[in-house]
Amino acid sequence: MIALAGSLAAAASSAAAPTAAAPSSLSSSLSTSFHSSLTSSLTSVAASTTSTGEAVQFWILGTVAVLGALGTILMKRAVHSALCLAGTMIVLAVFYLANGAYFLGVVQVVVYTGAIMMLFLFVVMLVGVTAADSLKETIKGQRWLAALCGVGFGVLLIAGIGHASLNSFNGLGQANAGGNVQGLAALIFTKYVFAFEITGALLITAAVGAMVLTHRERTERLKTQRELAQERVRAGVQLPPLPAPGVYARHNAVDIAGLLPDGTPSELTVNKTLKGRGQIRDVSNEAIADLRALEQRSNERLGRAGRAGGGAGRPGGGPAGGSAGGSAGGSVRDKGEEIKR
Amino acid sequence: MSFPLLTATAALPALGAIATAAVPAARRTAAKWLALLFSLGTLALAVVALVRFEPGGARYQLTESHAWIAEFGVRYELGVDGIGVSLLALTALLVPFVILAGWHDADPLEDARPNRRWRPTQGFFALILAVEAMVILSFEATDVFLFYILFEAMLIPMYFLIGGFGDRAAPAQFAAKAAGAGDEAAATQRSYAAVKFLLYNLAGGLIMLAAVIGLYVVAGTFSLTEIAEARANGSLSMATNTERLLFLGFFFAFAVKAPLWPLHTWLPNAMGEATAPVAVLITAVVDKVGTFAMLRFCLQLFPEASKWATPAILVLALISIVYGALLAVGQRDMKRLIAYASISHFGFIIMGIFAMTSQGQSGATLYMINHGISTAALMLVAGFLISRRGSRLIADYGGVQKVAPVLAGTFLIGGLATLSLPGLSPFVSEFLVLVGTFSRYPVIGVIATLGIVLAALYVLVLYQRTMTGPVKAEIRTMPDLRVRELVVVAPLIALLLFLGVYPKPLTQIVDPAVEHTLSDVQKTDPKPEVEAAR
Amino acid sequence: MENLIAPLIAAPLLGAAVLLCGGRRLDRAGHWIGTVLAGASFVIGVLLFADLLGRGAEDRTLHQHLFSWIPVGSFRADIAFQLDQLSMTFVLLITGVGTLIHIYSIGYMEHDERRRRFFGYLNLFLAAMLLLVLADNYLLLYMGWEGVGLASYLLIGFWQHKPSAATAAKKAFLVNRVGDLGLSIAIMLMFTTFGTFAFGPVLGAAGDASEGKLTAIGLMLLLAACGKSAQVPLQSWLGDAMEGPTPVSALIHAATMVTAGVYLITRSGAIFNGAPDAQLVVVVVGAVTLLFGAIVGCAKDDIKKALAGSTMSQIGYMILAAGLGPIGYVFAIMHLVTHGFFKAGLFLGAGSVMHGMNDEVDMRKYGGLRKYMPVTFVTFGLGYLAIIGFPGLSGFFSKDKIIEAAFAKGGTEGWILGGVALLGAAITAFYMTRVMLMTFFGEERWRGRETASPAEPSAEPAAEERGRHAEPHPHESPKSMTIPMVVLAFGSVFAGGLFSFGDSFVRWLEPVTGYAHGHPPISAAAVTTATVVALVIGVAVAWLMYGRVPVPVTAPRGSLLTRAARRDLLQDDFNHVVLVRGGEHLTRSLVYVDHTLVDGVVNGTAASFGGLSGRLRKLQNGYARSYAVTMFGGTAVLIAATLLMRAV
Amino acid sequence: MNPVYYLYLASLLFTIGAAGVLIRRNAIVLFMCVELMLNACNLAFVTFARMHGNLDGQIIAFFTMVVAAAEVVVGLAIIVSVFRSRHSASVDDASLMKL
Repeated sequence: MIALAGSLAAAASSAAAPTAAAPSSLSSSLSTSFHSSLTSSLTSVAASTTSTGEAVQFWILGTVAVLGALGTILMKRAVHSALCLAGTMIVLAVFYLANGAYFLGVVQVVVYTGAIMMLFLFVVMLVGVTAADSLKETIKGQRWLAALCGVGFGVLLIAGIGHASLNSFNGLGQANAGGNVQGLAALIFTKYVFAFEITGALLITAAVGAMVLTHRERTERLKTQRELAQERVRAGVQLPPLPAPGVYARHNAVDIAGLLPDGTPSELTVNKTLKGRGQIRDVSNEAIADLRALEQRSNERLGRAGRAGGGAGRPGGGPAGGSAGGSAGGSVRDKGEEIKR
Repeated sequence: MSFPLLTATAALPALGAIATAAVPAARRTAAKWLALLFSLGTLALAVVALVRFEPGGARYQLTESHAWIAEFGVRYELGVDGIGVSLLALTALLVPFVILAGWHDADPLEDARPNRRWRPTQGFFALILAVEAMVILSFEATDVFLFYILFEAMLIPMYFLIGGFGDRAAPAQFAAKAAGAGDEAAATQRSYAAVKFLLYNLAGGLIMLAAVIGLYVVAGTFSLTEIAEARANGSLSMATNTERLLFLGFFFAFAVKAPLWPLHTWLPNAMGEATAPVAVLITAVVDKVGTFAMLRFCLQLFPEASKWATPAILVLALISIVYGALLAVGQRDMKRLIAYASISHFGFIIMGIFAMTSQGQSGATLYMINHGISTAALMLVAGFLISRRGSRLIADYGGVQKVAPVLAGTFLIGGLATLSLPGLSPFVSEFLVLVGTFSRYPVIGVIATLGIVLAALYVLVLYQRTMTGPVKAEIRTMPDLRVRELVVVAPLIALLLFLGVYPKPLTQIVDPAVEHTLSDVQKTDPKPEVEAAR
Repeated sequence: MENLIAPLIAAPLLGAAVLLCGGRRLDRAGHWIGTVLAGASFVIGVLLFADLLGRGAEDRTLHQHLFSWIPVGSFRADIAFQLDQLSMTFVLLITGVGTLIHIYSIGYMEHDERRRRFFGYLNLFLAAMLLLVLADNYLLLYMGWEGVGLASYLLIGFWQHKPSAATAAKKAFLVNRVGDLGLSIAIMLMFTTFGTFAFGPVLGAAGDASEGKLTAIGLMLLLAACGKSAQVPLQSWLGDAMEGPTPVSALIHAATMVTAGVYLITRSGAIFNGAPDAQLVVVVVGAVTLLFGAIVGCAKDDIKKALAGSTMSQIGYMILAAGLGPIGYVFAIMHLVTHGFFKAGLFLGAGSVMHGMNDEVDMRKYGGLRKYMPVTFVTFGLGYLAIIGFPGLSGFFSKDKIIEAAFAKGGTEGWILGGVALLGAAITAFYMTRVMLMTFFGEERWRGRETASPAEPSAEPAAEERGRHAEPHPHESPKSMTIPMVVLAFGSVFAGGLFSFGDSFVRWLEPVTGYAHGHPPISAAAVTTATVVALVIGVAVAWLMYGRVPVPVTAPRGSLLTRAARRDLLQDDFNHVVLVRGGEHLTRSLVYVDHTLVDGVVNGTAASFGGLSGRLRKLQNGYARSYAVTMFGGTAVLIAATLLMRAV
Repeated sequence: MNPVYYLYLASLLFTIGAAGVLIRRNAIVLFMCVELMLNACNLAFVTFARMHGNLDGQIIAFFTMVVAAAEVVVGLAIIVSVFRSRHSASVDDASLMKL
């Protein structure tokens, strides 16, 4: 519902925008460097009225920001959400710049989009990048209540802003006269010095806190190599190295299971991950087919007609051996089919 | 500036509480002595206050006044009139006995694991002193807000005293039941009683808080003296309904504390489950704050509403008297019996207050004091008895006077005081209350007199069942009163006798205060018929 | 001399204090301390009496004001004493008989290990009783009034290990409390009517008060008197009170305390004089009790209970006389005094018999004892003759006057009252003769019998040491017991004559109580003759029933009236069914109501809050998002509210 | 264009963020939504700064960023440790707050 309302609003605003829209250097500043946009908008942003260029920029980027926000909350995978959010944040950085907060704009890009979002992505990776959330709601009535509250809240907020008399605009011309960074610095180190100090302390505390929270105390002695080895033997799992993949010398790719003497592929020879992904190729049937073709050709050459399905790879084998080979070949095929299924 | 005597009377026990609580775990006995010392010091200060108080002087004496929460006009204002100072003295008097009587009540059990942090004894005595400090200060407070805070705050130590310390299991040879499951059930009962006490009183206090705020809105100050003065000279008038609502808000809290029927049911539980000294603290000291506050706050602040509510309150008081006495007759647990007797007596006190005659109110004030002493005597002796056998059930006793004549004798005197035998001090007050009520409301006075007969019934039945008859096998080796116990009981009995024959020192102090109160409500004693005819 | 009044009370009070607080150290000397202090009190009384005699008739009132007791507003009660002729009479009776009974008790209680305490209680009683009669206001009188009640309670229940004694003591105190209710209401009424309750102002101003108020006061005083003096309907305790040691029965439940009601009514004569309706009720109560006690006395086999019935009946005479107004007050007091002598003598005699009979109280197990205890026989016999009104002895003079005064009431009432009094005299003669015959004459029914069988528990626990189940060996009592009996016998014989000699008693009391000579419709001589005839009839019938034929050891079933009389005319059963059972049911149901209803409402409130919280608790589902919704909604509401406020 | 539109945008973003907090279960996404809300606030602050012609609003926004950084650090640490013990990043799994 919210998403609907949001997109509707965005659509409406973008529909209304074209009257004022005109391509300008500002819109291109998005793709070019921040610096150029910064210098070009210095005068216009500081004024109490906004330029047409800013309006165009607002409507276009605003739409992007809203879509990014919606993406953040609607994407199934956390990593997608993070990327959408990063987009919104960059848009916001541009808006900061447009509003004369040059320092904040840069900080937004460097710190937020650069550092914090990376942190998010890092944690997402840690938790499992491929895991997709189910968007099915489990708490009864939660979604309805959320929608109701969200719409109500948004409407009220917008109504409140619309209701407020916000017509006087002073602009930042005067405040930014000595440079935005200098102006902020003057305030931070005078009026807000205590708050600044305290946020410093807060950051330190947060850093320490994060370390404490994620640190795992070792509760037992580190095991020696010998102990590990003994454990392994006791557990009775595969002691020697695992068999290599590949079938004789015909295939040596890691995605092909080696064949056991009876022609069945061995699970041990392939990587679990590949198996989980379903990327293992089974070549046992192919090999048997090749053998059969080879045998047939040699039979034809030697004039031994009427003998189909001879013992593959067993030159000099008798008819009994040949039939045995054929039946063995059939069983291998079955096995192969089984594996494929 | 003169020495702040009143503050000192409250500060000393408060200091004592802190000091006692700070005593290390191993030095239990030192904590006891420290608590006793502090309570005796408080008593000495109270006596000084009593001496320095001039009966004929200003209404409030020994006053102190300091700004406290200036934003709301809350002041730390103290002062005592005759009623306040005598109740102060009562409190200061009773607490040393309570401490002495509870000397071993909070000793850690022998089989308990030694633990350096665990200090029940220190806690017990510190809590008692804390209660004393708050009660004393509430008798002195002339600022409504200050009083309210104390009125509520004293619930906290009382809660822990009731919930944390119960009757001890008796020595094995006297034990009525095997320990174990019984202990656990007792603990459950006790915490139920404590919670009930707390919630009941908090509910009352909450309503009072609303009324206190309302009073501030109406009067613009919390100072009792200022409001009373403004009411008297007419510069502060309240709408009738406002006054009535405020009055009810105050009265409800006091009626819970007092306790008045039908708000009484917490008292039997609390007194039954608490140890005898704590029960004495409840009924003889803490509950007096309720009746005292009716006299000081309800009547002074809301004279018209008080008069308006008088008939209803008198009827409730009358029900309390008869109902409490009848229920006392029907009890099987001696502590609960005493509790119901107390309910009956509180009915008398409230009746005396609202009879609006000088006899009634003087009688009520004396009643508070005498009831404190007599109940203390009876309850403490009952406690000694219970500590010997480990049972509160009347049926578990019989023939005690044969094995422990001194105990039985003191018990009888306590009982006789409870039934208001002439010659013992409760008679004086009870008769004054009855006369005071009778002279204005004859029918109510006559019915209330029934309480005399019922009191005799429950006291004598209790005495007969526990003390007389063949000696039960379980108590054949029960020891008589020990020296410490005798030291507790003997002065109380002496006081009962003395005040029964010569209550004049007390009436002299109380009388002027009562006259003031009566003039607040603009009531005069009815004239006798013959004099009126002349 | 007035300064001697306080010591009069103080002496026994001191004795009580010393003996009760003194502990076991005083066990050996305790009884002597008690007796000496009682004697001292008597000596002071005699001194004061001598002083009074030395004064003019109108000047014989002494006052002593000690201190102000309860001064509250207009309510003034003082510790102050008033000694006039009426009080003096009582003082002499109380201290005199009291001292004798102290002496008697030395021997009687010799084997009791708690004798010291017994004497303490006796002294306490003396002090309280003296306070009662010497008080100068009703409130102080009330203090004495309850004080004697307490002493009586302690003494009846002296053998507390016996459940019956403890119950009897409790019953006595409770019934007395009902009476005390009357006294306290009377005092309150006096306060609201007169503004005071001191004797002087109240009695002086009695005429100014309305008759309604006076009647109310009078009736309340009568209720008090009924309680203390065991008059119908509050008489039930007296019979049970015989559970106490016999000296107690003699002193408290015969000679002094039970007559306090008569004192109260006589003292308040001015009030009753102004309230004829109250007086009528008084005489009715007196007359009814007179017959009631006499009938009960006829049926009892327990010697002490028979005497108790007699006491009740005799006090009925006194109350009757006191209710007659000025024509009767003096005779009420005179009968009181003479009764004090002979009834105390009779009780002491009974005690002596029991002492010699291993504490057997059942007269059917006596018989022919005159040979074995001659002194007891003679003194008891003189007392017997006095009580039945044998011409020339004390009882004759006082009872005759009362009967005369009853006739003098005039009209139908006078005839009825006189008739009742005469009938009472006849019955008195009957039951006393019965007692006499069953105890001292006839076969020796105690031969070969165990005494104090378990069915009839021994009154005196000391019996255990004296051989409980052996056949009794009747013997005369020690000197300390017989001497008081002899002295009292002298009193029973001569007191009446002394008092009547030249109307000395009338003139002595007249200034206090007032006196009007009654004019009976028939001549005084005729009344006397009728009295004597009634006496003879009563004695004759008794002899026919108990003297001529042997007395069966086990009581025959008897007529309906006999059986009822044995059960105190069913009054106890009534009390039991209506008051005790009813009260039990009431308290039990009230306990239930308190638990379920009153406390139920409280706990129900708590439970409903608990239930509500249980519902609300479900909102606490633990899901952070759910809480967040609530928070978010709350914020929305807040914004809405802010906007609304701005809009308004 | 009136700069008030920035405020509208800010409130829209804030509401979207809040709705996200309410409907998503993944703690990481939830945190992102919180970040979104904080950013919306920052936009409003910056706009206010421009309206009032002083830099105080920017300072607040700056502080908000710092606090947000701190919060993210701690929050993510918590998520990681919860994930370690429960093998889930769903906030609904941590529902021990109920009675």
